[in-house]
Amino acid sequence: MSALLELDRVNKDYRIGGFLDSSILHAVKNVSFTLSAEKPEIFTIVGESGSGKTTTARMILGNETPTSGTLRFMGQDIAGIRSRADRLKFMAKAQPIFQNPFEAFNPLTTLDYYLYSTARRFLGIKDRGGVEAATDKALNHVGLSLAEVRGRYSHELSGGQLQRIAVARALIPGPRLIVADEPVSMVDASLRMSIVNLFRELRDTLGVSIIYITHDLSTAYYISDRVIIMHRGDVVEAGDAQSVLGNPQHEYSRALSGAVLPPDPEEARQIIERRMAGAV
Amino acid sequence: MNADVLKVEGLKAYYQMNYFGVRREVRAVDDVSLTIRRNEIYGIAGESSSGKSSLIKTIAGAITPPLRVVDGSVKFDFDGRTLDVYAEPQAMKGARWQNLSYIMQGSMNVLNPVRKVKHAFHDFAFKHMGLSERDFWAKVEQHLQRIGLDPRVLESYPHQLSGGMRQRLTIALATVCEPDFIIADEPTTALDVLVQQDVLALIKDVQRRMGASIIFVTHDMTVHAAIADRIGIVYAGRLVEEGPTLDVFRRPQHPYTAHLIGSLPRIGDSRKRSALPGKPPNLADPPSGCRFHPRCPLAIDKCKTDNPALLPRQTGRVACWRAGEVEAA
Amino acid sequence: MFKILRDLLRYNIEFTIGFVLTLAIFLFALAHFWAPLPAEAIYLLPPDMPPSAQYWLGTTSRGQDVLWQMSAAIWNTMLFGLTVTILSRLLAVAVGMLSGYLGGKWDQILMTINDTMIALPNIPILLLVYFVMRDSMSWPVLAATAALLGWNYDARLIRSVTLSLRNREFTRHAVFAGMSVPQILMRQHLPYVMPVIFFTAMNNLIWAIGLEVTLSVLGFSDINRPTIGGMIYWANQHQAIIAGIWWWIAFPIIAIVLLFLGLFLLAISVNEYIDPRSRLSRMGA
Amino acid sequence: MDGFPKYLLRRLLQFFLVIFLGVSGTFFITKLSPVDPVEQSLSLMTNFGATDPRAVELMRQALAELYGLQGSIFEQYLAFWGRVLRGDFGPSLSSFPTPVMSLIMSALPWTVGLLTLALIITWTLGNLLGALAGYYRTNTLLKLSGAVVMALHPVPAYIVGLVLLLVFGFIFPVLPISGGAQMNLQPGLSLDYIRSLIQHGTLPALTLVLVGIGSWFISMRSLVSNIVTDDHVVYAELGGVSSGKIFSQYVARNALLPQLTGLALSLGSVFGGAVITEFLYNYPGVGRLLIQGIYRGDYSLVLGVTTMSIVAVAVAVFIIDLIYPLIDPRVRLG
Amino acid sequence: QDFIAGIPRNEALIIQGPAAQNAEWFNLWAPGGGASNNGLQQLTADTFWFVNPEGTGDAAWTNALAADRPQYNDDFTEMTVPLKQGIYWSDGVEFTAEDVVYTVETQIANPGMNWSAPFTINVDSVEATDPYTVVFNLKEPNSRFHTLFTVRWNAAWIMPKHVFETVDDPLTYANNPPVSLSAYEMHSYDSAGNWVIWKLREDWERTSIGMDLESEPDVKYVVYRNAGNPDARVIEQMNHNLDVINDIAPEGMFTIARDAGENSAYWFPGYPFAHPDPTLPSVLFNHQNSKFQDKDVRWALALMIDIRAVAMGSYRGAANLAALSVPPTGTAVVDYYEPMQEWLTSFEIDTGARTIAPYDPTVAQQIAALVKPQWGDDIPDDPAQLAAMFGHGWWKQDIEAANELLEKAGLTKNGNQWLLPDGTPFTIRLMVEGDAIPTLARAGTILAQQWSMQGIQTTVDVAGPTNGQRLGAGDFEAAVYWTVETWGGHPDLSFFLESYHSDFIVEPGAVQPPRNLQRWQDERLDAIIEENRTVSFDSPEVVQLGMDYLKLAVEEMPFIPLMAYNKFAPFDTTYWTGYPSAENPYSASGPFWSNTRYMVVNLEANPNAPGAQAAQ
Ligand SMILES: Nc1ncnc2c1ncn2[C@@H]1O[C@H](COP(=O)(O)OP(=O)(O)OP(=O)(O)O)[C@@H](O)[C@H]1O
Ligand SMILES: Nc1ncnc2c1ncn2[C@@H]1O[C@H](COP(=O)(O)OP(=O)(O)OP(=O)(O)O)[C@@H](O)[C@H]1O
Ligand SMILES: [Mg+2]
Ligand SMILES: [Mg+2]
Ligand code: NI
Repeated sequence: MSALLELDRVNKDYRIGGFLDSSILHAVKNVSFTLSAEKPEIFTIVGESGSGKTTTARMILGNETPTSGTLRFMGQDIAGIRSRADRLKFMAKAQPIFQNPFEAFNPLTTLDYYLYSTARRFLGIKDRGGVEAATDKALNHVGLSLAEVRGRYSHELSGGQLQRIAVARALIPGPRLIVADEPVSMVDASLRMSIVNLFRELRDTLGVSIIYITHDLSTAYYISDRVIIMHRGDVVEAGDAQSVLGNPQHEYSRALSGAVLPPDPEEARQIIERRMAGAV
Repeated sequence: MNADVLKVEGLKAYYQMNYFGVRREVRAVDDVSLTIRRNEIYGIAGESSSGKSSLIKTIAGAITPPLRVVDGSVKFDFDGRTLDVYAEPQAMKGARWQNLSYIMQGSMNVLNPVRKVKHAFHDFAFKHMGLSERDFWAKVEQHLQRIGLDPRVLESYPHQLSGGMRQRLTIALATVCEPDFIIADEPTTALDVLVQQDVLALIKDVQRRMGASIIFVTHDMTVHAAIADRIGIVYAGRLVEEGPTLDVFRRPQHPYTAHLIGSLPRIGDSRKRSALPGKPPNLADPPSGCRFHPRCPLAIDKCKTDNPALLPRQTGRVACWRAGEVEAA
Repeated sequence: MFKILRDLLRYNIEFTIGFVLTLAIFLFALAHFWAPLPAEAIYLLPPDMPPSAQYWLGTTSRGQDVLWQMSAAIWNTMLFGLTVTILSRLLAVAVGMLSGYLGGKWDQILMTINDTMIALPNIPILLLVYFVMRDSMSWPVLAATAALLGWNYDARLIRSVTLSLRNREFTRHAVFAGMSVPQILMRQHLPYVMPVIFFTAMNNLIWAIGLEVTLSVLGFSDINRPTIGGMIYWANQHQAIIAGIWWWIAFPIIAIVLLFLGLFLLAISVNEYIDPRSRLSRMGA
Repeated sequence: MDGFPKYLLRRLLQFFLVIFLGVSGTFFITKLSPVDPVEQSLSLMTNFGATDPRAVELMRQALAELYGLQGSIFEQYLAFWGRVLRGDFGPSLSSFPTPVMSLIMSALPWTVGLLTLALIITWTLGNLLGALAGYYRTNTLLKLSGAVVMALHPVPAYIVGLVLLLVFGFIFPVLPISGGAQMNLQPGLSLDYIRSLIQHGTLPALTLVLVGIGSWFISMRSLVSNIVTDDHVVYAELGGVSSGKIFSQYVARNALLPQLTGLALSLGSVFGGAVITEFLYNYPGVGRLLIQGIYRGDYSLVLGVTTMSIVAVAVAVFIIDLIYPLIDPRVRLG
Repeated sequence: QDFIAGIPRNEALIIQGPAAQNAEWFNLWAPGGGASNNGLQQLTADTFWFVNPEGTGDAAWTNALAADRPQYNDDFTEMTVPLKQGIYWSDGVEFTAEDVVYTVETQIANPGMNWSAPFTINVDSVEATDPYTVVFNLKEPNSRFHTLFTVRWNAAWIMPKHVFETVDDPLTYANNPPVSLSAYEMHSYDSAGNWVIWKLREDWERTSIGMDLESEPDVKYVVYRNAGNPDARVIEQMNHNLDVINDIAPEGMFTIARDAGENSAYWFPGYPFAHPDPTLPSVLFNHQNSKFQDKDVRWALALMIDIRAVAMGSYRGAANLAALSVPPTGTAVVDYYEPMQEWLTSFEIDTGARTIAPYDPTVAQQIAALVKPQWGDDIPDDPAQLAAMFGHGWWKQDIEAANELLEKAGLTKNGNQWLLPDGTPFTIRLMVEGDAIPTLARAGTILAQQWSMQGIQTTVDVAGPTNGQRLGAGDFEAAVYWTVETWGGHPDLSFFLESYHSDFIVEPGAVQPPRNLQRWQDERLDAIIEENRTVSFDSPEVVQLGMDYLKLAVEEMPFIPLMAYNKFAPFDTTYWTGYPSAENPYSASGPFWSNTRYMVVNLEANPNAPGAQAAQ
């Protein structure tokens, strides 16, 4: 079995503080996991704020180099990608989706520019017609069409639409992996579902693997194949979604899933009441 | 003493833009009426961009151009004193923090980044408390401790604190004067679940102890489920449903509410949930009739032309021609 | 473009005033091409005439019509000032944006050069360059030299804007959309840098005009070319202020002030127009 | 080594590099200049007197030897650094053999005193007015004073100075218009002397203030108008914090921080003197010295002054970079 | 409050001085750039003889330290100087021949000192045959050796042996405070270089200038102050804070005359006010530039000039025109200008098409007519008086003749553009100094305009501080500058002419010794110079040789003489009266000139001065 993505004891340290009070922060500690190339899956990373999720994602995308350990994407060491050509080759296969759809598009640039640019650069299409066809095809995957997007600016569309355009853009080069860092935290429940459902569809129809980063355990449970739970840089628990989230073992995982508010007023209220009695 | 602290009547607040020849009017708050009782937590839910923040800003009197109140009134009743937010700006100014405090959306960024946290407390609260410096700080420290913050945070700069701590601090800041009314916009969004729970517990606790009323906004239905006594559902600038939390969750009357509740996933249940079809309405050019009709599975012809009024129903109110015909999914 | 201009004129009073002022002065300066006498001609009119119906702004002690002198002087000075401003903006933008975006080694190298330029005292360097160049010190060369000295602080400002843009999500998104560095800088970041450019351009223009005047006052100017500094130089040579020939100096200064106010109003209103923050808030999301 | 020491080392390296490049650049420009100090001295000596051509040639040789200007440009360059590192700029060529350092040292107090004072006043006033105008946008008085400042901004320093000279020296002759202090007054801490210093400094300082205030005003105003829409300001307004307090503690204070860098830079450039103002008011400062040096081809002097100025600016930037994190808690060194 | 702390205003004469860069430096014999022009050389230094640049005949000559005129042996290899007795340094030491010997020997021993080079070249030995006699043995014959010790502007000043003897290196010795050999000594100075105050010596009678005075000078203090830019100077004088201005623009002078006329004095009591320096602003042609090698071209350029416009533009008409190549001042007027009028009037040139007599003796009247509307009564009608004010005459503008001359020289006209024989356009870059000599820059722009209008495109090039350098190195095409300076008070032209010898002309690019900046070379000129060397300074032949030179210069037009360098130097009479004037030219007026000392000791306190009564 060949690996699509392989993390081998990856560490990332940051130096923080200023003048006199500098110290080392271990943002990611010894993280290892492997995504298979044969079987696309939705691989979810959950964990509290500051637990190293984003840092891990950034290392996978090659935006950050690990302090130690290796990350391999389709057999290639990600940290070793230097030249622009190699980088482009890598980016064609691994694409990100960002947290805040409004932030991910420059408000002063038309949305189609991102799509065209991607098509031109990664597919090497030169003529306008080809570019538009490729773009339209990708947009169709996410339930949109070029006609709806052409010439428009980010503030003219809803967050959900924007997020779908972002996904469509990521799909254009035909990636094997999409890294989505909290793609739904800013949107309402209904939109959240539409995006998450889209991921599912991508996995099933296009065979794209997805690394889904979130602190929303309910959606994680809803779509994940596998889950890892991070806590202060460590992976405290890993496994298939049903068992990890449904029946957490590690103390922290339990706390986390215990804190998930259920969409039911009576249950939720009880949790809060308990909390009030306990901690506060 | 009046049982209602807040009375909002026929409130219309539009973003009116007339810039470089482009005229736009975004009807973010369109004819909203509601009342809030003493000692009650009222949650407002709705789609992204449906006008929740605009509504709450308008209620707080925190509007800046281009947002403008076009019609309607917002009246508070503090200790029998009626205060019209837009008719009496001066009195309103005096009541701030004394009777009414506000937790803004994105409260991580509301503290002055270059001053220590303690100055914010002094600036906002000192003059309302009528205490000596010493007693004031004693009171503040006591308050911080009660909500689980080390008084040493007063000596920190905002950026030295984590997001959760800053969120708590703004809650502390908003509650230290023990106001009658607290307005909060997305007080827990972007916090991780553990912290979120803490904060919610804190809000509930504070409210209960002070007997204050709270109106708050979030798109996260589980948060409403956890602390709201009543919730109002906003769709496209309008209040479409309102009622006790439990009733709304269990027996939503409006198809949009029903969908909202129905789409919530839950651990241990991975049945497929569908998203709302269609596009969110454009508030600059909202659909005619019932604004939800283009996306509504139950829409009938009447919905396209006639705007349903928000009418009392059982325990709450709902604005739908086919109210009651929805089944909670 | 034309529509934007029309809208700006119609809906923004500041822009309108600025536009009218600038345009008026521009047309006035342009008029020197149709002047009745060549701008360099001297002693063809009676000297020292106060403003009158015949000579609206009076005549100089050199027998020139102040009106037409000014017209040519403003033209030449603006040409100089704008050349300096545009060249130095190009430098500042290029260095500031590259430095901020590329970071690391590049940033260090560029900022070291930048700081060196900041530390160089302008006037002595210019005078020395003037000496070195002698006859070949034409105004474009002087403008180029001034531009070389006048971009550095602004490059720092631009760098700090770019630095903050570098970590914005849309920048990372652009990278993954395969955009090249020039594409990202020009299309994604430049609009945000624009307000800084506009603003510093104003100050730079004034600085350049001031430099021209300073050099002239110190006796370093091409006296064959009428400029604002040149007018002051000659007025000075004729002790015009003491001798009571105030119109020789007062009118050019008033013109410069008006021009500046016009440009300033233009800059702030155009700034508002292109500043994404204010435009978005005005246009609505 | 890493963290702060590493940062410090890197910054220090840059600091020295800046000085090295700046001074070297100036050195070579001066060497390219056609003004030859020997010829300048020679023409001073022969202008009105003996001009026997043979004698002139002899004098030329003697002076060249005296001034130590022999050797290749590179040798001179090395010798120059050798001296500078010992804190010595060598003898002045136009005031041979007086050391350049002592010429600078006698001019420096004047310039630094005048300019520092003027700069601080300018900076304070410009920022205050700019901040007020940015915050209270509708106040008529502020609009008016803003208009005055803006109208003054493009007026060349020379004109402002000349007008002041005319008004306060001639039309209402209340202030001295030339020099640094009253003639024949013993320098010292006496009341008379200090009063005289103030009287003589008033017009030059006023010129500098009037000319300089505009750019601070503009930049402060724009900084403030950006900050007033920041969340923390809006929040303080909603919190009923008094508008005076918001202005001073929430708006002006935050906007001032970036202006500090500008202040530091300007403080550094104080060492270069204010050429036009000193020239106009005959103020015995570094600017005047520098211009004289340039005119007379006294490159030792020119290099001395520019080196001082370059070092001062570099030091100022260095210091502000180091202490900025202390002033602005948001910034961390990395 | 006193204007000057602790010094009564009515005892002090305030003179415009330069800013001293190196204020602590008082060594007049080393190139220290100190306060030498701030009174040091004017008021404390002394040497053998003085020539009053304004004087004529014997009256122009003063024996200062020397008891008599210079005495040469027959072949001019030895000069004997008898010294006055009873002269003392301000520290009480007597001045003797030993000081002179020391001065010469020390400077020879220290190359780099100000007069070291000329001493080294000329002096074989110097001895004091007795305390009051010095004998110079020269290395080769030199009939003008004494001029080294003859002050026009300055000269070799005598060093105080007893002071310098004790120092290690006379080149690096600051000589602060200086001992004085003249009537004033240092009182105080500004270390910032803005002023120096000198006070009258107690023993002022024991100086060469003092012993000739009938009574104690009224001026007790002389203040040299740097009074700022020209506008400030005018203001300061009108505020009575500056008695003597050295030089301002004509307009500044007119302003003073207009606003403060009742308490100021000038060289002429009214227009044209100015004092002519014995220097001669001219248009210099670089003779090493092929454009200007043909005298017809030079003459053509001269004939294209309308000198009236030049006079109006540069000096507002207040110019003293010069058709001859010596400044029309002092004795040159009686020795050269007046006698040569006839020759000038009959002088003819061949334009190639015809001969013309270009001289126009009525130019003074024409200029007078131009300025009469403005100055009215100031302008006399008497031609002799007009000649004193505006000069004698100049070349009449004659475009036609100029064109003929250019054609004769092989140039052709294409439209309104002259082409050189090689077909390229005839253009001129006319270099001016600019700021320091503003009137010449003004003249330059008018000349440029006139030539340009006639089809020779001329641009003015402001050289600023590089002017001297560029003139010296021949790095110019044409320039407006003074290339001729004279004693003013003596007809001998060796002052500048000596260096015009072709022996001294250097290759293009190399530095030409001062004076012959145009690098004019002519065998006839060399002959005149060589002959002049052999006749004695005071011989009547000197004038004859001078005229030969002047005629040659007219014929060749190696440079176009324009006018005297007129200086506008107004005096404030509030405190002092009796300033030198055209009526009573007992001294030159430039306060930088050493002759100023004669003015200082001769001024009288104005009895009507504020505070004067109280003091009495
Ligand atoms: N560039 C950096 N420099 C220093 N510290 C950093 C940097 N980036 C991240 N960190 C720190 O590393 C830790 C892990 O951060 P990371 O962003 O990976 O967390 P996260 O799990 O994504 O949190 P969140 O849910 O808040 O997004 C945090 O403590 C963060 O402050
Ligand atoms: N400053 C503004 N100018 C113009 N339109 C605005 C502005 N702010 C908000 N809007 C528009 O008003 C409508 C309501 O926005 P509002 O922020 O109230 O929504 P919300 O329900 O709070 O959404 P979210 O859940 O995303 O916070 C939206 O269509 C939005 O685009
Ligand atoms: Mg993250
Ligand atoms: Mg909101
Ligand atoms: Ni959330």
